[in-house]
Amino acid sequence: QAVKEGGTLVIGTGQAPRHLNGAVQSGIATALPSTQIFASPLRFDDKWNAQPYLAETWKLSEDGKSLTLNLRKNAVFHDGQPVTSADVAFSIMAIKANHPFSTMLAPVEKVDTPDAHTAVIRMSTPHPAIVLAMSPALCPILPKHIYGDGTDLKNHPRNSQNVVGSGPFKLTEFKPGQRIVLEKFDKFFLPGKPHLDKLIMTITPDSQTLVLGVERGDIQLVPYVSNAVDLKRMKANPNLQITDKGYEGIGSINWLAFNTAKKPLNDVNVRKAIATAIDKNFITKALMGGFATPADGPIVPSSPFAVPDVVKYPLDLKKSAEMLDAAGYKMGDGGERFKLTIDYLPGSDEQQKNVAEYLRSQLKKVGIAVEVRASADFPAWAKRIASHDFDMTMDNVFNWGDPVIGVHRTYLSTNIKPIIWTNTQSYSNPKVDQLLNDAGSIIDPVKRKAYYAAFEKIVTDEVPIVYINLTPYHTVANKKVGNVPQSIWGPASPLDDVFLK
Amino acid sequence: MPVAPAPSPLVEGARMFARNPAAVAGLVLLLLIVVAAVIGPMVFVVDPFEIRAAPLSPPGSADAWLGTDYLGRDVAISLLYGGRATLLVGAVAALLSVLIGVTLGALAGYYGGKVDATISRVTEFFQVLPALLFAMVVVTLFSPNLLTVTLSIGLVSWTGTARLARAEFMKVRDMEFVRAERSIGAGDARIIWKVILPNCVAPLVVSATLAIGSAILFEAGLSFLGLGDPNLMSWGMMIGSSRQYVLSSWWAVAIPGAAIFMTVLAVSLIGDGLNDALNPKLRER
Amino acid sequence: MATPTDTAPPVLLSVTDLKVHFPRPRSGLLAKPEVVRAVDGVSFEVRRGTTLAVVGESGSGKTTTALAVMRLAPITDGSVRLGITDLSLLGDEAMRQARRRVQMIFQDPYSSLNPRQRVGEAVRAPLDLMNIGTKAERDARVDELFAAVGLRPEQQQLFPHQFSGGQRQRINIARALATNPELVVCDEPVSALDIAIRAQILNLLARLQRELGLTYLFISHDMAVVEHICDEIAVMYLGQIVERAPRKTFFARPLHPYSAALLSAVPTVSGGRTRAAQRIKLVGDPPSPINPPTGCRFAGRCPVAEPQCSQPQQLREVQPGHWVACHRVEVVAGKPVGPLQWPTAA
Amino acid sequence: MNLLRLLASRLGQALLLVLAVVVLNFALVHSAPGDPVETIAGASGGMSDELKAELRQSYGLDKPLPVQLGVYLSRVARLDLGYSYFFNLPVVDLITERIPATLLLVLSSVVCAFLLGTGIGVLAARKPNGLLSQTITVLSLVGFAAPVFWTGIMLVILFASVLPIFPVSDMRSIDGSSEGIAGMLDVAWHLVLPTLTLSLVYLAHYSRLARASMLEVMGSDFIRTARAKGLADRVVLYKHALRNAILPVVTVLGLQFGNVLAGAILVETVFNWPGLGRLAFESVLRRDYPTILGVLLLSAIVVLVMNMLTDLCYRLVDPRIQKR
Amino acid sequence: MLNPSTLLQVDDVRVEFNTRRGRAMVLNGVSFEARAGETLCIVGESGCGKSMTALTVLGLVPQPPGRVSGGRVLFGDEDLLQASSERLREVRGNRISMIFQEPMTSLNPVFTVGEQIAESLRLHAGLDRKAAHAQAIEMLRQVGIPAPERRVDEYPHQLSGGMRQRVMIAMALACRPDVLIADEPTTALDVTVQAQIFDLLRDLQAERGTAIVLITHDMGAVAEMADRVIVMYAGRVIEQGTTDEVLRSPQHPYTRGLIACLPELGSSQEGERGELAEIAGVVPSLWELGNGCAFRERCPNAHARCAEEVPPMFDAPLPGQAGHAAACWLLAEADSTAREVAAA
Ligand SMILES: Nc1ncnc2c1ncn2[C@@H]1O[C@H](COP(=O)(O)OP(=O)(O)OP(=O)(O)O)[C@@H](O)[C@H]1O
Ligand SMILES: Nc1ncnc2c1ncn2[C@@H]1O[C@H](COP(=O)(O)OP(=O)(O)OP(=O)(O)O)[C@@H](O)[C@H]1O
Ligand SMILES: [Mg+2]
Ligand SMILES: [Mg+2]
Repeated sequence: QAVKEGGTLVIGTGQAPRHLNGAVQSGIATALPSTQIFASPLRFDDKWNAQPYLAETWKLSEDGKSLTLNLRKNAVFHDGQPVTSADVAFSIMAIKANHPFSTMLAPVEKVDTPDAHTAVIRMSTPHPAIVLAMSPALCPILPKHIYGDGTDLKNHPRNSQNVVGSGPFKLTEFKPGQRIVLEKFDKFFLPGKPHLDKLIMTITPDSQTLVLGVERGDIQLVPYVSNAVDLKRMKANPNLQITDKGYEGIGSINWLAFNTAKKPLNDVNVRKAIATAIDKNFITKALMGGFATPADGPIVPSSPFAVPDVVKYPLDLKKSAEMLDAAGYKMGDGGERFKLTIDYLPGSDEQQKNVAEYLRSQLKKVGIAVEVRASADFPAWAKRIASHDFDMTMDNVFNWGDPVIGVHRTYLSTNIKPIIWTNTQSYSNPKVDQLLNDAGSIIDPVKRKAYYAAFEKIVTDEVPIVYINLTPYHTVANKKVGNVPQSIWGPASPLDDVFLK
Repeated sequence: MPVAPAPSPLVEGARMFARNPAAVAGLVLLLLIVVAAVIGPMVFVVDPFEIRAAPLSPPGSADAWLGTDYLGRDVAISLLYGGRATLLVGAVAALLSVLIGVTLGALAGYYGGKVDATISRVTEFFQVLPALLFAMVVVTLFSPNLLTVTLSIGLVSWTGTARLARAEFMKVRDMEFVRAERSIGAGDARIIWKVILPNCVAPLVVSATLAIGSAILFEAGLSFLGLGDPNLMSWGMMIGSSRQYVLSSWWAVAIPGAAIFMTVLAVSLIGDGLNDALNPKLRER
Repeated sequence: MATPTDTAPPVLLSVTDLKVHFPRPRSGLLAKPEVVRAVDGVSFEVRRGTTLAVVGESGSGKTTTALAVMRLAPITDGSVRLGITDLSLLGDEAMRQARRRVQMIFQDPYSSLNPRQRVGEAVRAPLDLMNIGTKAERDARVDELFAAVGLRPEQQQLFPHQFSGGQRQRINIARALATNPELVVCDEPVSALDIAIRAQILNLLARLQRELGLTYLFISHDMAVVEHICDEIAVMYLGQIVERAPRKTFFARPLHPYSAALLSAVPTVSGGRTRAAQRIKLVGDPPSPINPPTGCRFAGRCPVAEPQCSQPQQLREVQPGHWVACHRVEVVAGKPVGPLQWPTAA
Repeated sequence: MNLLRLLASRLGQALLLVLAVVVLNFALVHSAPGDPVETIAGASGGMSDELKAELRQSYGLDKPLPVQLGVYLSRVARLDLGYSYFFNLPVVDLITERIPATLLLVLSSVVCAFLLGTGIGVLAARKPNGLLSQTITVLSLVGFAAPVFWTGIMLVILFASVLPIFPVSDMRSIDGSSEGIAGMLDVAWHLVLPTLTLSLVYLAHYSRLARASMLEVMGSDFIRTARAKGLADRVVLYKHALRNAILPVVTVLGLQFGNVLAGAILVETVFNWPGLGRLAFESVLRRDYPTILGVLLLSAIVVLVMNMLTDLCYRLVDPRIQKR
Repeated sequence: MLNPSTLLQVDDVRVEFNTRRGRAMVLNGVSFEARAGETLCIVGESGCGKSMTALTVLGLVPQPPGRVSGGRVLFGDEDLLQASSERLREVRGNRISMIFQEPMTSLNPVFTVGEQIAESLRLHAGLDRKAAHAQAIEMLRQVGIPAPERRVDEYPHQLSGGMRQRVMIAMALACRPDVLIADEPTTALDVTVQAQIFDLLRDLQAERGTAIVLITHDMGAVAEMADRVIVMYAGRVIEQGTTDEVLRSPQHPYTRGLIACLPELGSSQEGERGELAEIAGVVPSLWELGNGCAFRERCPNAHARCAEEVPPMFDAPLPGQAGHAAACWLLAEADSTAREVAAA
């Protein structure tokens, strides 16, 4: 199909980015615009293969402790300054210092710049995730002459105003919480790209508005749609195309986490009994309209490290009840064994609240009285979880490509911290710590996979977390949109290939 | 001259009220709603949050005659249970706002001068704050539950009543029978509560009735924004949570909305009726 | 009777240099405060068993004087003595006790009764509030009062709106008499009533005074009514008394120009057009009590004003019991002569 | 001269009120459980303790409360409302950017409601027992009883799918970079439904009030005087009665401005209108304290200004007021 | 009976009010005439229908609940009750104008007094804005308001009660009406101001020959102002005649009682103070008038016939009092005896 040049693509999103600098801010809200504005050393195709981007070639040393990037000579920032290895070095060290994913570049010690177009990343230990960490969403290259002025990078005024990168689009307008307008950067280093003249990201917290906008054709592309009702509706629309490709990278799992430090959830048999009482099929089919698929392990199936051989808990209420009896929690008066609370991340009802409520009615069947504790807003929830003041909580956590970045944090006993999205389950198993640390310090993917297989077996057996389902993220696009992003990072990667028919 | 049996003003008012078909209709409607909200949950002892049928079944389905919402919760059952919370919050918040309003208004109107100036400033202050926004802040800051929601509604909506009470008290305060009462040695408390208040009761009752309507709307607004008590089914919450799916299930929004509408309408009709019935000017006709 | 002789009854109420000033709410933070001098230095005495009438134009401070006597308006300065008690000095509780000795009848029969209170209750309330007698005694007293003012006992159960204006005024009177007061302050008790009813109430008041030995401070702007009922009269103008005299003396020959003008302005059935043609013509309206002139307050409208009238005028006794605040009143051969003579044909 | 002095004193009072609003809100926000740093930490996917402490320090949240208040007040006095925790942009900028949208919505609704409401009310008062009058009584009850957000949603349903002639979201077309007349028309087009929704409530209110007030005025002595002069009914109605009848409506208008602003939050949420209400709502959810405080402060100021304006209007309509 | 100078003749006018309590007969056949240059006074107790009579003449009875159910109001030879509303408006404020009781509330608070006077001048005299304004100043001067050039632009609240009533008079007289109806124009005012207003009315009448219908309940005012009087009771005229006739030799027991119960000025000079005469009882409710004389319950001389039939007007049995008549059955006997005497 012939690529057509020009046109304005309107992207609808429900999440408002704080600012546009992905080097200091994680999350898909920022990644979406940030990856358009900033280029990164590498990018990925839809099969986890690294591709040249700012770096024409790259090389990971045999010992896995250094990565050499050979940069393009023709790359310039939006303000006309050339992109040099100094910028790369500055950016990588800035990300190490400021990005919330502390494990991502933890082993990086320094970045050598033998010449203007060569950057060598030096690490203390072999770091398997280093190549993936060069992705657009994780490693935006910032112009040192702008961001290196000594101002605290997290609060840098240029994070939201007059943002300068070297990506395919440059910023023309950023109305916080409303819209972001990007224009084609005509000196973009990849010849002939991007195809679009203009990108508009319109931010509307109301999903109904997005749906309407897409249906009317005002909006041509909506990423990260997970709501079954909306998906069903849009799927039926002949003018729209819908795909679930492009979300392998972030690898989002919707799960039920236990506070294993608290009675009775410190008893693995209780946790197993609860897992046995949950009907994942009902959740994915009935609650999520069949768009979601059940999740069984800590690593998403689309990841190269996923293994199918994990401990599973098929629904069996009778068995569950027997397990609880065996664990010493006999049915008391009024058919109640004990009480638990469940929290959930506010904001995405279908994935979180509904499941929590389902669990309440489901667990009642085996004699567990569950109180759903709602949090008015994210901070309220975050506070409860971070301070480990919960029994169970629904949560939604991303793999972020490599397990080192997104998986380890949840299970390492060294990561039991008063911070959300750490090991707030207080799960502690020296064996697991060992396995993860080993897997995180070697490069060989085959060996790593073996370590992870063992790890997965253990954690699914000890159930600090019941994996419920994979978040059914979809990209909805108008049929007029060509080359809907399908790489592992999906929409959180440069849209320089996208065009309008 | 034969002496007519003394009809108390209350009886007279009731008679006037009964003669107003719209008001009576409102009363009947409200009674029906209240009875449904009180008795309903006693008859159908279920969990309103429970998923009972396929999500998004339209009204008239076999399992759920008012349909189900996006989760498969029965709209009819939610409606029954939701009425409780909505009416409760409405009534208590209105009571609270009337209590605050009447007390402050009475003191300001009766004492005048510095007391009045101070209370008027406070009233003005609360008037200047956008009520809903302020309530939103209070509710989020102190976690949304029945108590905070009710308190915050009461706290932000008393100013109207206070102004009314103040004006009425000022009017009545200068009437000669109040002076007469003082001339026979009555104290301030007696004059305020036993003499003036009964004479301002008509407009205050009307305003209290309307306050219930406003409080219900207010609660609905907060719930709609997701700031109601999430563990309590209420009409506003039904609307708020189903809003995302309104294009696929209009009934899950339209029906609770209609319930709110009917309730507030009933309350306003009653308020209107009371206004006519308690207004001596109209009664003479 | 009105001349102070040894046989004259003792003074019951004595008001000395009474002032009642109302601060007006400031129109803004920066505006200077204004004061309404509603009553500005008023002195008079009422003897036991007699009636002192206070007349004057609307806004001249009659009601305020009455209220001050009742301690219902704040007394800025001066004293109000009832017998030997100085009411202006009493504390709250003592005042409550003293209230049984002074009672008031209000002007508007429609607004002076609590519409939500049965009239029997209204009459009983003073007894209840001041803890007078036992319950049975109170009931009996209410019955007695109803009979005294010419109402039937079963009417106690009715609400005020079921009565006519005259009947309501009777109820007001009954309430005022409940505690057996010595002094009854009547603030225009008949001006809201129709002529036919007015006579009933005036007769009732006169009868009660005769029978109970009441003392009245009777406020009115109707000269004919005043002449009918009073023993002494005081004429107020803009917060001050301009003339005070026994009834007969005053109506025979008012001395102050304002009194004369006031009297001449009253239309009478017998006087008809002739009287109208002879009246003293005044121009203009009374000035505001907010910033009254320093001198004679009537000077602005007085037909016989002269430059000296801008000096403050003292109320002086020009003949026994006859006081007037006009320097132009002269005493000729022991007889006072006012600057304005009216009626020309006495 | 009198007017000037009055204005000055009103201004003084208003300043005091604003100060009170600032202090109360500040105290309220800071007495609540929950920490903005937690939010930022959460939104950025977790954060170490040191980072949080650093952040607290950089926002001055580590200082004692009175110091924070003092700092805040002195900054407010310099029109500096601090930085939004969430967007990390000056709150003043965030707010000023949203003001026009909200003012547009609120003013257009109030003006519509006021003009239409009084118009209808007056028509109804001409025949207090006529059909129109009865209809208005009913309609005003309906308008009062229908939750504003519900009306909005119903309109969205209607105009989104059944009758797609008006846009149901946002203030401008998404790709509409159109300027000038076309841009204004675009905005006007988007304004229709939100205005309709918001004004319905107040329309109900004002028409009812206007009708009642008109009926009352029509029974007053001076109307009889005007009639006795031989004036035509039209003149009596529109010249003599209306000017007097409009006074209570104007009073209520001024008093209710806070409510209108609150109503705007709901309507802005329903119609995704990029105004202050939405900003407020989102800031509340994000615990973006500086922004919340800023919006509250600004709303208070807007309400005060509107009160003063209505007061001024009142003065224009009612000559008696000048005396006080 | 029709006098050549008669301007306005009210003939057997009936007004009823339909209220929840039932039908109230507010006016039960009221007749009188107003003559050029003459003052007619209407007296009676509160609620007897004085104001309603005035409003009926101008077609201003509030409808509903009121209804004019019969009679004629002849202005010239035109029946105003039958006239179109356009015609009525031409007459109102122009040929017949009216002053109301409450000067405080009868002026529109939001317009300057000048505007309120000028308005009728523009309407009826066809003056333009400037001329009307000038004429308004002139009118204010004529009613004795000092500094009319300044006052003309003031608002009612800036004027005292007396001044407002003067403005009302200026407004009413602006178009030089043939008939001026003044409904208790001075009850709200002080006597000294009342005297000024009466003087003003008299002067203006003398100057213009206007017919004045003065409604009052003050007998003194009647004596001072009226040429002729009608006395009303419960919606009916019960006595009429010249002022002298009615005041000196009242024929109806009610009129007699009314005059007797007045405290009169000068009583102090006449020795001991006596009791005032009283009229017992109260005015009957207009809803329960029934048949018969409305005054019978309070009448000292009532007899059987009074309860059965409404008495018509009988001429007073006094020599030389042709127009003097009263509605009392007592007069019927006198009437018949007189006729018998005459016949004999
Ligand atoms: N509470 C008050 N505050 C301020 N001014 C007052 C107050 N009470 C009375 N006044 C003023 O004091 C003056 C005297 O009033 P007062 O009522 O005593 O007059 P009055 O002679 O009784 O008049 P009227 O004949 O109309 O009853 C008036 O100008 C009045 O406006
Ligand atoms: N709107 C109305 N509804 C019912 N009855 C009315 C209405 N208006 C007047 N009336 C009755 O009509 C009767 C005559 O009233 P009108 O005003 O003519 O009395 P009036 O003689 O002028 O009395 P006043 O001396 O008090 O002015 C009264 O008894 C009154 O009750
Ligand atoms: Mg008085
Ligand atoms: Mg009248």
